[in-house]
Amino acid sequence: MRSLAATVDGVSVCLPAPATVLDACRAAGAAVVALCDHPSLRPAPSCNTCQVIVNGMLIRACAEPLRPGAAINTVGSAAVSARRQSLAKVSLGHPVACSTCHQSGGCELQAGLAASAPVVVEKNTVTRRSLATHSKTLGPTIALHKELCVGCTRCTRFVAEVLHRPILSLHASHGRIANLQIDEAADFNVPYALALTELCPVGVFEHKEDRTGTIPLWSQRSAPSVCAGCATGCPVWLHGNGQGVKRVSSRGGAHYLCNDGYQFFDERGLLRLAVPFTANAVASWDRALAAAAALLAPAMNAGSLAVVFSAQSPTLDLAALSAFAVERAAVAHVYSNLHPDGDATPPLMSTNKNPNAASLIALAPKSRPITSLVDDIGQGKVTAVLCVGVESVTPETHPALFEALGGLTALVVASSFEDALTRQAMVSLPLATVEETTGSFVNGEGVAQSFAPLHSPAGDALAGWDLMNHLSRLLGIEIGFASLNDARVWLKRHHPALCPTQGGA
Amino acid sequence: MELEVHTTRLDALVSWARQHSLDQYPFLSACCGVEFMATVGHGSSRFGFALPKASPRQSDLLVVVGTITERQAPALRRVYEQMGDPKWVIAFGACACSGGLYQNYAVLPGADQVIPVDVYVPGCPPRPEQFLAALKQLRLQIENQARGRPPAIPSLSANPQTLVRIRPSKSTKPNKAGAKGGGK
Amino acid sequence: MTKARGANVQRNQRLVMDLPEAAGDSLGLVLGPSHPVLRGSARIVLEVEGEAIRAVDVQVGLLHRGFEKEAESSPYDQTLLLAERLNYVSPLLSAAGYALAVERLLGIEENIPMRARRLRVVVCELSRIADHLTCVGATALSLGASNAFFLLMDARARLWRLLESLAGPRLGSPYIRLGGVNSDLPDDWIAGFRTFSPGLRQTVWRVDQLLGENPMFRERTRGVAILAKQDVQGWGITGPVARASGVLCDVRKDNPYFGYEDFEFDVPLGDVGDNWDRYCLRMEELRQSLRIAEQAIGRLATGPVIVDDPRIVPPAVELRQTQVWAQASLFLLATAGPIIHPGEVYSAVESANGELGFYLASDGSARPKKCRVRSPSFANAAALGPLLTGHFVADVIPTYCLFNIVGGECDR
Amino acid sequence: MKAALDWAELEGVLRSSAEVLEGQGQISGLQWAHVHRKSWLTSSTYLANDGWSQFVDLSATDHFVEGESAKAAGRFVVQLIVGKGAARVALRVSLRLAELTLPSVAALWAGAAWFERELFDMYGVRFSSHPDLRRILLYPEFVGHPLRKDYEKARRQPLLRVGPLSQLKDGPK
Repeated sequence: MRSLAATVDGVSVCLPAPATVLDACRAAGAAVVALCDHPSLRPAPSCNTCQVIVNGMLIRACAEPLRPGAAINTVGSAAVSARRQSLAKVSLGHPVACSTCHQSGGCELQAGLAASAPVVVEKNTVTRRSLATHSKTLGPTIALHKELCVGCTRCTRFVAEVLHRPILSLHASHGRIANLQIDEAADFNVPYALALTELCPVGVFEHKEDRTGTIPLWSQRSAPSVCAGCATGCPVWLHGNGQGVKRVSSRGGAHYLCNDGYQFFDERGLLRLAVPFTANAVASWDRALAAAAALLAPAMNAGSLAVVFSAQSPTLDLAALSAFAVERAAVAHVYSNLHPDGDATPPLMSTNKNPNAASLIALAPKSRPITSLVDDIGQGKVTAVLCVGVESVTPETHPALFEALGGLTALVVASSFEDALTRQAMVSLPLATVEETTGSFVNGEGVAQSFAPLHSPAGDALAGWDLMNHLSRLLGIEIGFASLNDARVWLKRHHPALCPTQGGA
Repeated sequence: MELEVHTTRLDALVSWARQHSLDQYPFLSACCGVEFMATVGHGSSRFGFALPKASPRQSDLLVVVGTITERQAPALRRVYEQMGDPKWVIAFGACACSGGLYQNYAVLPGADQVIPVDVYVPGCPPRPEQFLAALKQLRLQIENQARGRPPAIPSLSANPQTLVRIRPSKSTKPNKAGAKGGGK
Repeated sequence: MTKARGANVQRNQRLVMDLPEAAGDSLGLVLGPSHPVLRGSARIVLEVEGEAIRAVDVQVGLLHRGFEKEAESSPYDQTLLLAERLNYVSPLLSAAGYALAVERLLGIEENIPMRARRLRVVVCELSRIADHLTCVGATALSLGASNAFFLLMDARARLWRLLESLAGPRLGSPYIRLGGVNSDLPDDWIAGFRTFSPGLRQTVWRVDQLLGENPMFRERTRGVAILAKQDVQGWGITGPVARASGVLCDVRKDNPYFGYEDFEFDVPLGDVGDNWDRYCLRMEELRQSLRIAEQAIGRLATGPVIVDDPRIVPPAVELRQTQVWAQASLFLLATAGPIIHPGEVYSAVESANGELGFYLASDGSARPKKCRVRSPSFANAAALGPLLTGHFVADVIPTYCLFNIVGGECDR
Repeated sequence: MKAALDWAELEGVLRSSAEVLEGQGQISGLQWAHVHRKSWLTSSTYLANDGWSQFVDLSATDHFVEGESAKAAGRFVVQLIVGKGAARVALRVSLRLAELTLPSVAALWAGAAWFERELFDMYGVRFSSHPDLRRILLYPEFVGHPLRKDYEKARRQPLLRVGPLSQLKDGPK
């Protein structure tokens, strides 16, 4: 791949080709706002807010391909005043209502105006316009705030290019493109409709489930993460205030998500398992782990222990389980739980609903489907089962399995949520979720992507590798996963392909 | 010479005596200490509070003035333990009440984490007048204790005397009472 | 209960003693932290033989409030509030030092309106006066001269009344803002100042008569805790203590800020470097500070009192109601705080105790990556221990007072 | 005229002992020079002999990459500021978490002793041949180094609380 070197206000940057001048400006951290440009859409320069000087010429950065050795000037007075004029033009008639607007703090126009202040709107006849109190609704999840529109055309291009349903259009009025027309009969309950909420730079489309609005800006936190909804593994940002995920937004990749992605981290109507239970009574970690070990040890020694891997677990959890069951204890019965295939909607959503199936296959190569556990229990080959991170196995989906599980001498379940499986278990151990731990997933294309915690684990929950380290020690096996670093070292030595290329595991 | 005889209950007499002879020991630690010194100028002795005592053993009112850090906490506790019974504590300033501005690893989130506190004086720092208000509040509590009443804190609205005017406003808007009285 | 008490006793035991090994007839003696002058923020562990001190361990940090950690998680403008509480005897000086550092980081020091600079000089010098009054007053009290103490405290109370009318609160008056000052002077403020300043001169003269002419005071301070000129710089000592030892250093002269170069004032110097010199120097600096403040009042420029820069100052109300950019700036300032481009700065001002430096590093976000305070009190306190060795126990507190170690600033 | 640091001379001094000046520059308020950990004492001695006798400050900044394990990637930049008259110069050195030690400069500037203790207290930087390296602002029972980015701001380590200690929560984690 060819790389392009350029300087932005004296700062040198190097980008892979092809790139635009705007990419170079962004890479250098220059305060250039581009309202109409969006990385996932074809350029349609209309807002002119990204003008910079290249080789003495004033150009629109979003539409100009970057040439090697270009000297870009973003702070020249010509560029600054041109950008100010364009910003003034697009913000003409935009409500002067930042203090009550839902988009405040995440608004690209707001950031641009503040960065290039003062942007004086001379002809502003609307001196004090507030937001409409009653917003229209599009579909079940989108609230529409038409008065915010600045005519950047991102939404119309998105519906045409990605949704292929021209249900939105823009019309010029009074010399300004900001008259958003909506096809009243159109159905907005379609996949990717929620992407409009992230695409719009000024918040014309509001995601009704966005709960960051109630969090003061100064206590908001964000963490880089990965969507665990399907095998595509879209990189996402999680936003919250330390108590759950309040909003999801895309992080690179396609620069938008599918509807399920935006809603993946919503409260799923599940109860969190926050403390260890033994026989449905709250126990301390020490007691619960001792009880689990006491239950599993006889079966392990007798060779009738079964371990269930889950394709929803992060790689390090699977690695710890693999180090215990496959490498050290050589457990004969290894099973895996995979979600069944579901709908796929291009361009992002995949049929494979397991975020980490690739790791599972690499770390537990001889595993069999969880359904075959029924026969093995029935034949008496398996008397004790350890499940880690197994989700969505319910009596409705697996009636035979639940019947069989009743005949076990020991069932130990580590899970993030309380479900039928944990209620059936003799010992249930709380597991931290994706938004609570550091870890990684390997997506359908075999790319390992790491995620970071947004907040600390709920209650006493532990990461899977940590839990397995304690449990295996009590079972007389040292897997050596004492710290995150140790776990990474193990993975790097045994399965380098599963390690994320940069950053941690 | 005429002899006057007053009768009262012993506990009321003791409470009265205690209320009017509180010897204070200020545990000064930070900014509030500088402001606390100014209370001397506001004539606290007219309420029976003499100049600060130099030793906790001779005092029965501990005034915690300023930020108490985790490192100071044992010293504060020790000073409190050295005081003779009965004893009372006033937490002077936001830091002594709750840690104030400093919600971090170093600062105790309020003096009441290590000693019992009777009266809390908010402010960063509080004004000297607020300390006088706190003293009056404490006296009320001592009296209530003696009478077996709960040491309830009366609400400010119910007892306007406890409100302290913070700052005389420059542009005085005529309020209702002022308009009535001022209109000749 | 008994068990818990036992645990406490054990903990307390550890608190009381890290005494030097007591040998022969020497005795361990602990001053503080609950002490009228140490004000809970320092603890001095002495090993004494009779009245003489054999070894000293000055323990600071009892008032460590995590300023730097707080500053790293607060917006730049809110840290101003914490900066005021660094040196709480002269809060406006610390705040001015912090504000100057942020302005230098933004590169807008030259844009600060002249009137704002003059007003800052006035309040900084008044704060310095408050600090010196407290320092000398506390020294006088520690040597038994409570009449001088009350005179000085009375002068300080009058001074605080002046500062109070500027912005509201008595102590920690939030008058300094990023980019200028909070508001212009109240109407009658200058008149108030003009009645205050002769009174202060009179007080300083009277206190000088009471203390300086008092043979006992002289005896108690002369030749005590001599800090040799050649040792000053190595200890990192600056400000009045350094100048009392004859080292010429004053940030106001060396690296002028707020337009200090426009004013005539002398930097007094001592020659011996004992407590007496330190006392005399503070008294002279009181007069010099008053001189600067009077000059600054006389040369107040006209114009705004805060810079017009939407990055740190909210735009005017009329703009906020009619212009989207103004409301956008206001919203981001109020919620996220000022966002400062990546960069670093080391900026120092002459505080009442010496060079108060701020090292700020920004990574382009709304929170500083690092906010380091170079506190003069901390460096001063470091030199105190070796200096006191060999002196009498009774000299510890006056020396501590004259070094003017302010807990908030020393421990941060 | 303010004094200024002679880069070439410092570079020469370092070269004579087979060391290099890793970087140099100027920020508002001071000049800075970045040296290798091994050159810390050489460069400090040069500065002290060159008349930079005014000790000003010793501090550190940690550059932890967010989302990564702090332990693996922790990098500290220690900064010593000294002065000559009105001029200030900073000597910087990068340290990795694994080798968080530096030789003490307290012999060159007596005041550095306490600042080194503070760095030890707040960041865990150890100074070899320091006369008295113990915590200074915090108490000996304190575990960890609070100014590091990976130390949660409100993680308190109480010495004392009312009531049985086991019932208390140590603040938000």
